[in-house]
Amino acid sequence: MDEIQRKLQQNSKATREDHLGRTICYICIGLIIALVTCILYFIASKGIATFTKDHVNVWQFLTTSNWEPTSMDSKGRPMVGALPMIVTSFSVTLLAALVATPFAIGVAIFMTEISAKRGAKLLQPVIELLVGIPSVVYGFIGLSLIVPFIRHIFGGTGFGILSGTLVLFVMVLPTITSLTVDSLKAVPMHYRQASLALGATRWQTIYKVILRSATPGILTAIIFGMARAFGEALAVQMVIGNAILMPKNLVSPASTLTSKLTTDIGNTVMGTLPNDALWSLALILLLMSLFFNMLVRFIGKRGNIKNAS
Amino acid sequence: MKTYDFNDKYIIDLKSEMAIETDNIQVSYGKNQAIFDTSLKFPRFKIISLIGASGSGKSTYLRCLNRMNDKIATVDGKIMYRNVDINDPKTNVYEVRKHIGMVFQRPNPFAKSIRENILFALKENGIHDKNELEERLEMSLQDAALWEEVKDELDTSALALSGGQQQRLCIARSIAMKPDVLLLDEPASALDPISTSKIEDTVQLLSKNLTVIIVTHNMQQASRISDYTAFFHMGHIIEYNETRKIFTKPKIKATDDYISGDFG
Amino acid sequence: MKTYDFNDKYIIDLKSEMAIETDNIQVSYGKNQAIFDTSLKFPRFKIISLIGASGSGKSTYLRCLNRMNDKIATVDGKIMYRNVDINDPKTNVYEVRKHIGMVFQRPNPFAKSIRENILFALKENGIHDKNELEERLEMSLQDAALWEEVKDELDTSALALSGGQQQRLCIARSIAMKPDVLLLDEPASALDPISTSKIEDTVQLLSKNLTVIIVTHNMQQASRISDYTAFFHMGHIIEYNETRKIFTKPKIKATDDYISGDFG
Amino acid sequence: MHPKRTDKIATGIIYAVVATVVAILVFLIGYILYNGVPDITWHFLTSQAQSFSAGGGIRDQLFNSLYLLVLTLIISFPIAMGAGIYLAEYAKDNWITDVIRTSIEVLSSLPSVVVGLFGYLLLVNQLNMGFSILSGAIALTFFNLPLLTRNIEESLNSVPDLQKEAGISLGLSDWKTITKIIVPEGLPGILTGVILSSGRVFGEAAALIYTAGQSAPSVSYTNWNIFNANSFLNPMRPAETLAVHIWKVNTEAVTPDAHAISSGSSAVLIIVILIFNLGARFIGNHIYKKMTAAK
Amino acid sequence: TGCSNNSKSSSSSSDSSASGKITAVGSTALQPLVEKAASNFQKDNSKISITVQGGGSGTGLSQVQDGSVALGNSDIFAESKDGIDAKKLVDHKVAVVGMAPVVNKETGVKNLTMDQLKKIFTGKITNWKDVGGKDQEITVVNRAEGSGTRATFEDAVLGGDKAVKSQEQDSNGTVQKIVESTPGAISYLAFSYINDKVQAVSINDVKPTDTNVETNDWPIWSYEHMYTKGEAKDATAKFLKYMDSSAVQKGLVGKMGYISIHDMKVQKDAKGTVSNK
Ligand SMILES: Nc1ncnc2c1ncn2[C@@H]1O[C@H](COP(=O)(O)OP(=O)(O)OP(=O)(O)O)[C@@H](O)[C@H]1O
Ligand SMILES: Nc1ncnc2c1ncn2[C@@H]1O[C@H](COP(=O)(O)OP(=O)(O)OP(=O)(O)O)[C@@H](O)[C@H]1O
Ligand SMILES: [Mg+2]
Ligand SMILES: [Mg+2]
Ligand SMILES: O=P([O-])([O-])[O-]
Repeated sequence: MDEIQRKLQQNSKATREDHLGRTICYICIGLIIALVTCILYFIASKGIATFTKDHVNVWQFLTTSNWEPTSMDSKGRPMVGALPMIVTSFSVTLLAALVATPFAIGVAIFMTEISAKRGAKLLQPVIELLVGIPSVVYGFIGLSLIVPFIRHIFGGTGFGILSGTLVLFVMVLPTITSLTVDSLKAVPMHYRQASLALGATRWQTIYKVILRSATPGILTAIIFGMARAFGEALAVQMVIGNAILMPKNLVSPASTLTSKLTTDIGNTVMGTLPNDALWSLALILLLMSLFFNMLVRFIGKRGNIKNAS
Repeated sequence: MKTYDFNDKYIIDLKSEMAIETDNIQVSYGKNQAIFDTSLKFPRFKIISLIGASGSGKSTYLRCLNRMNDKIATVDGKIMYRNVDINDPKTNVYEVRKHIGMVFQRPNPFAKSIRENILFALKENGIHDKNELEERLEMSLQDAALWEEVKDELDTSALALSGGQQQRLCIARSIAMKPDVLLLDEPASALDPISTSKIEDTVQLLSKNLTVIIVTHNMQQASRISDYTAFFHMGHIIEYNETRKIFTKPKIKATDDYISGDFG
Repeated sequence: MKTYDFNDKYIIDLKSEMAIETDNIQVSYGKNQAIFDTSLKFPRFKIISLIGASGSGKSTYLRCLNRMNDKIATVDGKIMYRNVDINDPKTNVYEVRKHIGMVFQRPNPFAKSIRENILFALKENGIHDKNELEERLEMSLQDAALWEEVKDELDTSALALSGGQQQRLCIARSIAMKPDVLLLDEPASALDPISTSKIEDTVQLLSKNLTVIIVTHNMQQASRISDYTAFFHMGHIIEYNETRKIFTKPKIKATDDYISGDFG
Repeated sequence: MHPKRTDKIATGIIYAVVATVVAILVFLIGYILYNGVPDITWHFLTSQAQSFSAGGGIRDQLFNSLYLLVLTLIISFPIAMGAGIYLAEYAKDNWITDVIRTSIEVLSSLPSVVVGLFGYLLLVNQLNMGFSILSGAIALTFFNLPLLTRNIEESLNSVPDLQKEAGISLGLSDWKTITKIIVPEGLPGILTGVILSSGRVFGEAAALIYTAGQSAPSVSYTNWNIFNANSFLNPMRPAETLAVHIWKVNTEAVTPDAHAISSGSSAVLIIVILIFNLGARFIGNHIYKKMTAAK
Repeated sequence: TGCSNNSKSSSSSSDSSASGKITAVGSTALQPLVEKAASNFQKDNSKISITVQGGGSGTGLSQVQDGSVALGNSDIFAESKDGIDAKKLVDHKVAVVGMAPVVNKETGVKNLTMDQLKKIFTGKITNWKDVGGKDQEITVVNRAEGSGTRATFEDAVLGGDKAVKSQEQDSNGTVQKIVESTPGAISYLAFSYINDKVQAVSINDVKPTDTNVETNDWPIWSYEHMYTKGEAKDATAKFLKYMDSSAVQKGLVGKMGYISIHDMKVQKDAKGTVSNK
């Protein structure tokens, strides 16, 4: 057997390198999965205690609006109704996404279609800086500018869903924008060429060809923006008013899941109902972020099918 | 690389009716000039090939003719189409592109059905009459020699077609707009010989009704299908003549070298 | 499309020393079989062309020969190289690829300097002797007919080269490994005629020291440079013979039709 | 000329939208800098914080933020790199990969309070790491991992497959090809990801309040023994970061010059992020050019 | 384990030789005082390192009960917190803090009767004109449920009734800011957080001053507790002793807006019963 034949049938340095590399990657991915499992387990087990240990009815938890974990109702059951927080969380999230989306799409179109070179160069750092501004700072700017502004215009205290929406609008703008930019960039260059060569105007090209084929990507961007809004705590907490009341309008104090959580967690004792009930709120947040992700996957799959058929 | 004198050029003097002509076109990408002083006339209902080495400026020149270079390059000079200088910034470029269609090197159908690929631009241009649309659909696919192959699956995705079919679809999409001039930039270079020869047939058929200007690397192709051939070298037009003459008796040394493969 | 009987095939019986041979190769992408039962022998120090319509499986077959289809497709059958079945999962694929190099349709130099493009893999394979490296660098660039053009700018980025130069660099990179067999998948299809003819010259030069298997769409190219030609059709090998014979007197109707452009 | 007019109007609207967004940012940054820059003095940057008297600085908080960032990157970057390579190069298209991707996405969209509380529960209490920089860095790793992983995966995917084929066809192992050819080419993209996630680490407060804590015990900047409780490098000490500091001085308005401190700190934060941004870009380009011999 | 309470003390009783690591967690109201005292203390006891954290009274109590920290800071008696077994904990009162209602300056109200105050916080009075102020709606701002400040205030004012549902804030600073800027706002703050940007309100014409607290004429006040699990030992004991020393009680406590326990003329037990000392 000659040298080459032997080498062909033996493992070499390259084989070992590959094994090592693969192992490293598997370990890393394993770590991430372990982390996620761990976080899911911890929060789920804590969050479920309200229902298993303290015997709160899940349905009641989700649909009633009285949150007084320290007192009992007439039947001797603790009163933990998270409905106002759930409603408020959804309201600010949806509204913020609603306001931010047109802006995000506009900016993204500008960056990819209208002024791809200079526009992108100017706006990329703008977006990165918006991401970089800490949420506490957003919160305080909200508290010292937006709340008085809203109070001035609408009366009342100025705290409420509207202020929360405005703060979140700025906070989710970069998320939605940069993901939208990605999805617009992913539309093959030749679609634009083809459309322009047919005599379509730029706007026709953008509206009928580019936005159409980027729709799944844009929806994904919006959902990720909503996930971000849903989970934002400190900034919202500063401007939302933190009153556990069903929101009557956009300018009355209300409370989101996150704001309730941050406000109260330090004042409760681990293992007692008031504390468990807060963990249940955290569990809702967790489930919602799972839900948002499922939604994105679903849209991604649908988008693929649509493009392929 | 051999060097040639760019002044040593030959441009045939044509007398017939012209579809489009360029007058002293200069194109620059930023500071780099890609096309120098190019004046060519393209007779109606003929097929004209543009040949030349890679980077010689064929695509750049071709893309000027329907203003696809807008925003990418600066184009100076006049481009006369129906007595209008379509290189004038005031000219409506969208109209220009409707009359002067273009097909690219790589097939680029939209991710829509075959039908929608053809009808999309028509509808956008305000044609909504069902009959007219159907007619145009069939006519253009017929002309692009694609009708027989796809007539039963007009509503499936265009992306499911083979490369050659996609390219013919792109041609059909262009001719559905009833252009006067069709610009083709190496339309067959990504295709196999069979698809290529189908495209060549299509092009020859089309030239009954419109003028075709085609960029190609394939000398055989140029000599097979075109009436006139223009040879580009480093941004300069070196020779423009009847195809037969270019390939048998080129007047300029550079052309001769290029065609005989003794170039560069 | 005309249909042909896949059993109607002709495969030349070769007696000389073989560089590599395949025995009943079958390739499937998932459920789609792309290559059926293909047995071919490639004689040493010869140039063999693979021709056939788009999608006929030329690339798929070629990529089996140095296991580039691993993880993409399932390949059954034997591929004998130096009496070893290199399609055996136990064979060290990295070694295989050192001996059987490959160059792709689109030039793919690394985003490194010209020098590093050539030397990178050598160094990784444990060659650290300065002189040896320099020697291989020059030798391979010489053999790829690129040395004269780049010798003064070995440390500039390979990406700054023209397409044709990049492709020759990729060939140089492969032959620097001193392979036994070189696989080329349409190495010139993205290039202009001048670059193409340079590549053809290079290939002919190389065949003094190694075996070249080249996929091409260009019939002229196949007939110009190769000693043997194999014609593929829909995943089947239809005819394998001396190039001269294939192009003058094909034994099978399908081959004849394809070569004369009367196919499909 | 109808489509042409629509085109004009649409373009006008887009310009207006972009102008609004830019105006918002300019206003925000302007507001923060205008209010904060006058408060930034050398003394402010180099002295300790005070809780009851005016004139406190942010030395420790600034250092803590940077140190936390470095620790977070040290922990999260290698893991993200491995995971990113896995997803870009090894992952098959099957349900396991789907699960992995979903896990990463879930991690990335977890609310920061939830991560903070989880860190508090697991790291601070269960694992007895206490309020410490390390707890904070691990908690922040949770945010950083998905961002970095996704970014690395994208950067690697954006390197054409041709490059991988080139490497493999030369008999190099997949791993060599990835680490020596694909990763260097994806480097600019990877760096951008690191910058963006660093911005988030810098600004994060909610998750840190419960993990790295909200106190900045005085440390010695001359003690290089990282195991010494007094050392500035000790990862087991609690560490209030700049963002947490802003939050604290504002919520606990016992410091007379709370407003000045928080404006100053906000401005410092933004400026640091800016510097980091530009610096990383510069370095990234430099490295890229060096590696690819581009000019 | 990083920062638990395993304080190792050397056999010597010399002042500077005790060593160890102490972590104090809990009440945000007490945090600044303990932080400051700790840093002064460490100047003389360089071997003891003290870490002070906020987190809230609830956190302080539960962590000291778990044994994960040495000291749990709280504004309220351990007895009054659900889930805490007060018998296991030892109380160290380190200061007293008074709390007062505060209102936005524009309301025009400087004094309220206890009954009016109760009606405002239970939502029965909703306009300032009913208590002699401007015609303006009242905005009640509460501290978070479970906060020590809120518990103390409600004990003294509401007499068991439920507070109206309204805004809740978890920190004194935010409350201060909101009352300052929101027209018609009312809340309550510890004396140490009251400044001239908000109007502190007298109750039944008694002014919210330290002297009135010392005699219980001002009824809204509470102790600041530092709890240990079992008797304090070693470094912890030493630090607690320092907290009780005159350096702290006579200096720091007053300077930071608290009242020294030694100055109190009365005392309060866990049930809220006040008696003379
Ligand atoms: N978008 C662009 N930006 C800058 N320079 C360009 C651009 N497109 C082409 N060029 C340059 O202009 C010159 C002419 O290029 P062009 O693409 O017109 O050549 P070509 O003859 O079509 O070549 P090929 O046969 O390779 O398609 C070249 O030097 C090229 O580098
Ligand atoms: N990666 C892949 N996954 C699935 N199917 C593939 C893949 N690559 C090729 N095929 C299929 O295998 C068949 C043979 O393709 P192959 O690329 O080998 O043809 P070819 O002769 O090289 O064509 P061309 O001349 O266009 O390069 C085709 O039907 C093709 O669709
Ligand atoms: Mg071109
Ligand atoms: Mg192929
Ligand atoms: O001091 P508290 O934060 O518990 O009110």
